[in-house]
Amino acid sequence: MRRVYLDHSATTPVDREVADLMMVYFTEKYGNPSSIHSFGREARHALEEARSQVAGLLGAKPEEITFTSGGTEADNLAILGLAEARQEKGRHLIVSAIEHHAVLDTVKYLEKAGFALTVLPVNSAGIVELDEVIKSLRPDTILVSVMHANNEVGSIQPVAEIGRIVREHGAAFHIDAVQTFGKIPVNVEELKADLLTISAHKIYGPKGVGALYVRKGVRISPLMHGGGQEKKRRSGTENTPAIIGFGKACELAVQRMTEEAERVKKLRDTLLTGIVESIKYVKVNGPQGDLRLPNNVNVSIEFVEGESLLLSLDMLGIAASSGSACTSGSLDPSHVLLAMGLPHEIAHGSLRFTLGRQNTEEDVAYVLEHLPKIVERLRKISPLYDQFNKTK
Amino acid sequence: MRRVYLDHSATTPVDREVADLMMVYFTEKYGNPSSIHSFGREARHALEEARSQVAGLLGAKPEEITFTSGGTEADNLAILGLAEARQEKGRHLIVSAIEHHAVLDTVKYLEKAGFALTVLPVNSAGIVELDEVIKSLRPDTILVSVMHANNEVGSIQPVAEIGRIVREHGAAFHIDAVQTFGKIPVNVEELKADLLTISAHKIYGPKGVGALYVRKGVRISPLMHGGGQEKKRRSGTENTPAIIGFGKACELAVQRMTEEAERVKKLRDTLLTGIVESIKYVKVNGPQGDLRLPNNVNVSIEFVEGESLLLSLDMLGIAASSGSACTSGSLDPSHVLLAMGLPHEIAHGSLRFTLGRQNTEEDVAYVLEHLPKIVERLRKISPLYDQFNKTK
Amino acid sequence: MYSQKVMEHFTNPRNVGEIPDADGIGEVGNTQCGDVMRIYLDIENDIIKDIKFKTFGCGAAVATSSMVTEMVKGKTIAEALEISNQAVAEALGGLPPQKMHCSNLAADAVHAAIKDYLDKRNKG
Amino acid sequence: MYSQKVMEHFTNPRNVGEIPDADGIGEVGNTQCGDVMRIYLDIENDIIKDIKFKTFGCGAAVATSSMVTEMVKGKTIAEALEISNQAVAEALGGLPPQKMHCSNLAADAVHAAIKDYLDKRNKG
Ligand SMILES: Cc1ncc(COP(=O)(O)O)c(C=O)c1O
Ligand SMILES: Cc1ncc(COP(=O)(O)O)c(C=O)c1O
Repeated sequence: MRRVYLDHSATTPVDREVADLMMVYFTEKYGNPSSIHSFGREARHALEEARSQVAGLLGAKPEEITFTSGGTEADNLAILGLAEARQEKGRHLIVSAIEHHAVLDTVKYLEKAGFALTVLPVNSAGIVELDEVIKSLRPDTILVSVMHANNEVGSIQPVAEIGRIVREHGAAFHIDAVQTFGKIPVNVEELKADLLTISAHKIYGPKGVGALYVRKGVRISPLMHGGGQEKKRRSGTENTPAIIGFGKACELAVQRMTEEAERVKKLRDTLLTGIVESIKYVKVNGPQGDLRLPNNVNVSIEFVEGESLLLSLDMLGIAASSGSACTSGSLDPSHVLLAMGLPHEIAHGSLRFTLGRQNTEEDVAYVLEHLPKIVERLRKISPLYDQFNKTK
Repeated sequence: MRRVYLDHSATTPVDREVADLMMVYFTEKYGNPSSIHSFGREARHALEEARSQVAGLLGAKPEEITFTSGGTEADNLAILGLAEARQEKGRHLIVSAIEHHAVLDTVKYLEKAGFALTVLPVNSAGIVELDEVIKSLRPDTILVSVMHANNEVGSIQPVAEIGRIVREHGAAFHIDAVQTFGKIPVNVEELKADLLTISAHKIYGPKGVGALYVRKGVRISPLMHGGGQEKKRRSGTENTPAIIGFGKACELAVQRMTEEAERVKKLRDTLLTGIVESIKYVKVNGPQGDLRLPNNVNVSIEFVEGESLLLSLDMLGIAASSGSACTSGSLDPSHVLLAMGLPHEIAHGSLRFTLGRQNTEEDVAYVLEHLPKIVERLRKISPLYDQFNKTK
Repeated sequence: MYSQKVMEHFTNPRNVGEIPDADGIGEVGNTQCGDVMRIYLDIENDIIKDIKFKTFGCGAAVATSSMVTEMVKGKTIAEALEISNQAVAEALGGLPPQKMHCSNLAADAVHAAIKDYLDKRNKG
Repeated sequence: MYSQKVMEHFTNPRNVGEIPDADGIGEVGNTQCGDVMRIYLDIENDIIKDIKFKTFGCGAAVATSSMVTEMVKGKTIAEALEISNQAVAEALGGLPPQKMHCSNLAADAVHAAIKDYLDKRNKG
């Protein structure tokens, strides 16, 4: 059966070049980079090269990069670490309503521990508005965290402008750039970031490694205690093969970025237009044009539920995702779609396709061939569609 | 140049079979195990198989295994997680003086946060004595953490006996088994563990993955917040390739354990005897015989300093390690050797060789050929040796 | 995630549709939690002669709906009232734990339809 | 970790040994922190005619000891007093940051030996 992977915002395959490089550090140059012998030194050398590589691509200095076990840990380190280090200065935090759970659940944890929290609303396109940021700032605000682009609807946030406002106010600014790095330019100076999260497995690097940029002079407390690796910011034997693979993946991603963005944008537009033209009662979620990630398609297909769409697509070998509650086991559908003002039943019918390097026009055509039939079948068994047809 | 790696307690090469398996999950079965499509399901399936594998080898149930980014994170999760969950019941912690920094620095962090801490002394062989444990227990003791075997001197602790005492008292018992798992039997029932840490890169698995066993019914708070993976105990996209590699590495390690222990024990004894017989003024650190890890040699070579020994060995391609302060950048030599009662200058001259799968008799012969010459050279330039010769 | 039997019922659901002038109609769930099941019954002499369903919801919701229609068709209403959500899940070879609460409501929908039938009869 | 120059001095240290009846002896460091350096001076007309050292310590400790002996040999004691630990580290092409504190004491040892010489002369 044909298999079409359209879930690149969930995770990506590791690039063959990256995997081959990692192999060397698994089986040959396997030393612990903290060891002083030659096995250790060759690992250390490659590790620091990777750090420089990542730093360079972000417009940062190598010593501003702390490697972590992924985007989730980097988000946690940024927020818990800064909150612990600055709690004497203030205990007010600001985040957007559409942050990833790695940010949202972390600030909620702090809220339970006694911090004050403001959650910024978004407009119907899934974008934070600047005056909301301005309104929310308080004298005791120590941290503002807004993602660069949303993982579900691909909405790109005005982080550079927010960064300017936050810096002027004197709070720290954290950006979760997991979904943008390697897809659109990410530069810590331009974005006025104090802290910035990236993750390897979203850019054809390995799972289990990410990085937190920490602006020189910004102090954070560590999450984990131990050997004092990563300048005491992140203890634990360094995951050299993964970090080196991450460095390579970053290099490749940025190299191919412009061309690849153009290419997938075309596929995205074909897919989106195709869906809207072939299926009635479809709502496009998220912004249009340049405010949207080049690889993201998110639609709500009315009167059908997301998981049943996914299962039907999966039976044809098509991998997509949904903000549907049913895929997560909670009762509520995507907090992102609800924050954008979608009613529950429409949020439940959301479908996300995220394109990537290996996707072709044939892949898109395959989806467009089958999706309308699936929707037709599911609507036939839907009591909501019935009701709609009777009352319209 | 010949290269002889004798630092297997620092890290190990990834077994070829393990690396090949991981490769499949990097480039082909790369789905996110939380996704419901076929790419996700095949990853989930393999991940849960690895969990069963690891659990089985520890005598645990699959749902008692939480995968982490390594031994350090598992130690932190055990201690911080239990302390947070049980702080209402009591705030007294007990650890041994020779724990790894991942344990020691974590309890010291908690001590600063207001917990009470008792650090158990060890005897001159580096072993915790039971009556010290009994004496230290208090009504408000919530956690006792003692490692299974020490990473520097290889001393195996009476954890089963300690476990019995701790359980009777009603506190939780954490065992850091990073250095024993795969080398000697580790069974959570026999050891009476409530929490137990293991790490993959010490047993020919990949860096960046470890596991915490959490006995059914024991509650711990998570370190990281987010997607709620690993039954909410450890958020973050699961590192499937590494976890699957870990499962395979565990399987291989336990399969080969008895035979390999016999083999390296012989090499160890040849090396240890050879050093003691060819070099004067050498002190063996740690216990002899069955109370010592089969692959560990640790000696203090008087009148010379550890790092200069390591550098000299390294120039001949021999990779070893030392508890010398100079290799860590702190002023104090190994906290383990000091806890065993060694004077500073002798602690500074410690040298650790840890044997592994690829080592041969030729490797040992190579060390025994060169080490005495190195020691002679360094003693010639040592003012301490001068002084000793003049005063003896 | 789902058993083969669940997937089979999801792919080829039995008894989809409506019954015009049904003797009993039951609806459970709501759009908030993402599952709505509607059951139509045709009852003669307290025996379920025909049953149809329409469901908006996830794979489990569709499969349990389909399954329950097979289980109760031809049964007396007394027998049908004894069939629990749990029994439907078991007949499908089990459901993932997170699906047991929100999506396993098909038996409830049948019970609601029977109640509707009884209410109407009592009134009428 | 170490520059080639450090490794070269560590491997082939210059001027290792003692000077019997030295004019000045200086010792710095202690076994607690793992570095002990002893410098022996042979001084004629305030010029360092000969210098020897013995060092217990890490690579940096040995290399800086060796380096400093090369740097001060033939110099006047005034000139030798102007050589700092920093200058020794620079002459070696730099040292890792954590080595700058505890292991980079060779110039101090020379200064101590000169002081010893001056003390003895003043007393004598
Ligand atoms: C926006 C965003 N932040 C954080 C994360 C978490 O990163 P990781 O999967 O590396 O833990 C993800 C992806 O899961 C994400 O999309
Ligand atoms: C006894 C012990 N505990 C914990 C650790 C930390 O494990 P990891 O390197 O996987 O973080 C190590 C090794 O570094 C160890 O030897």
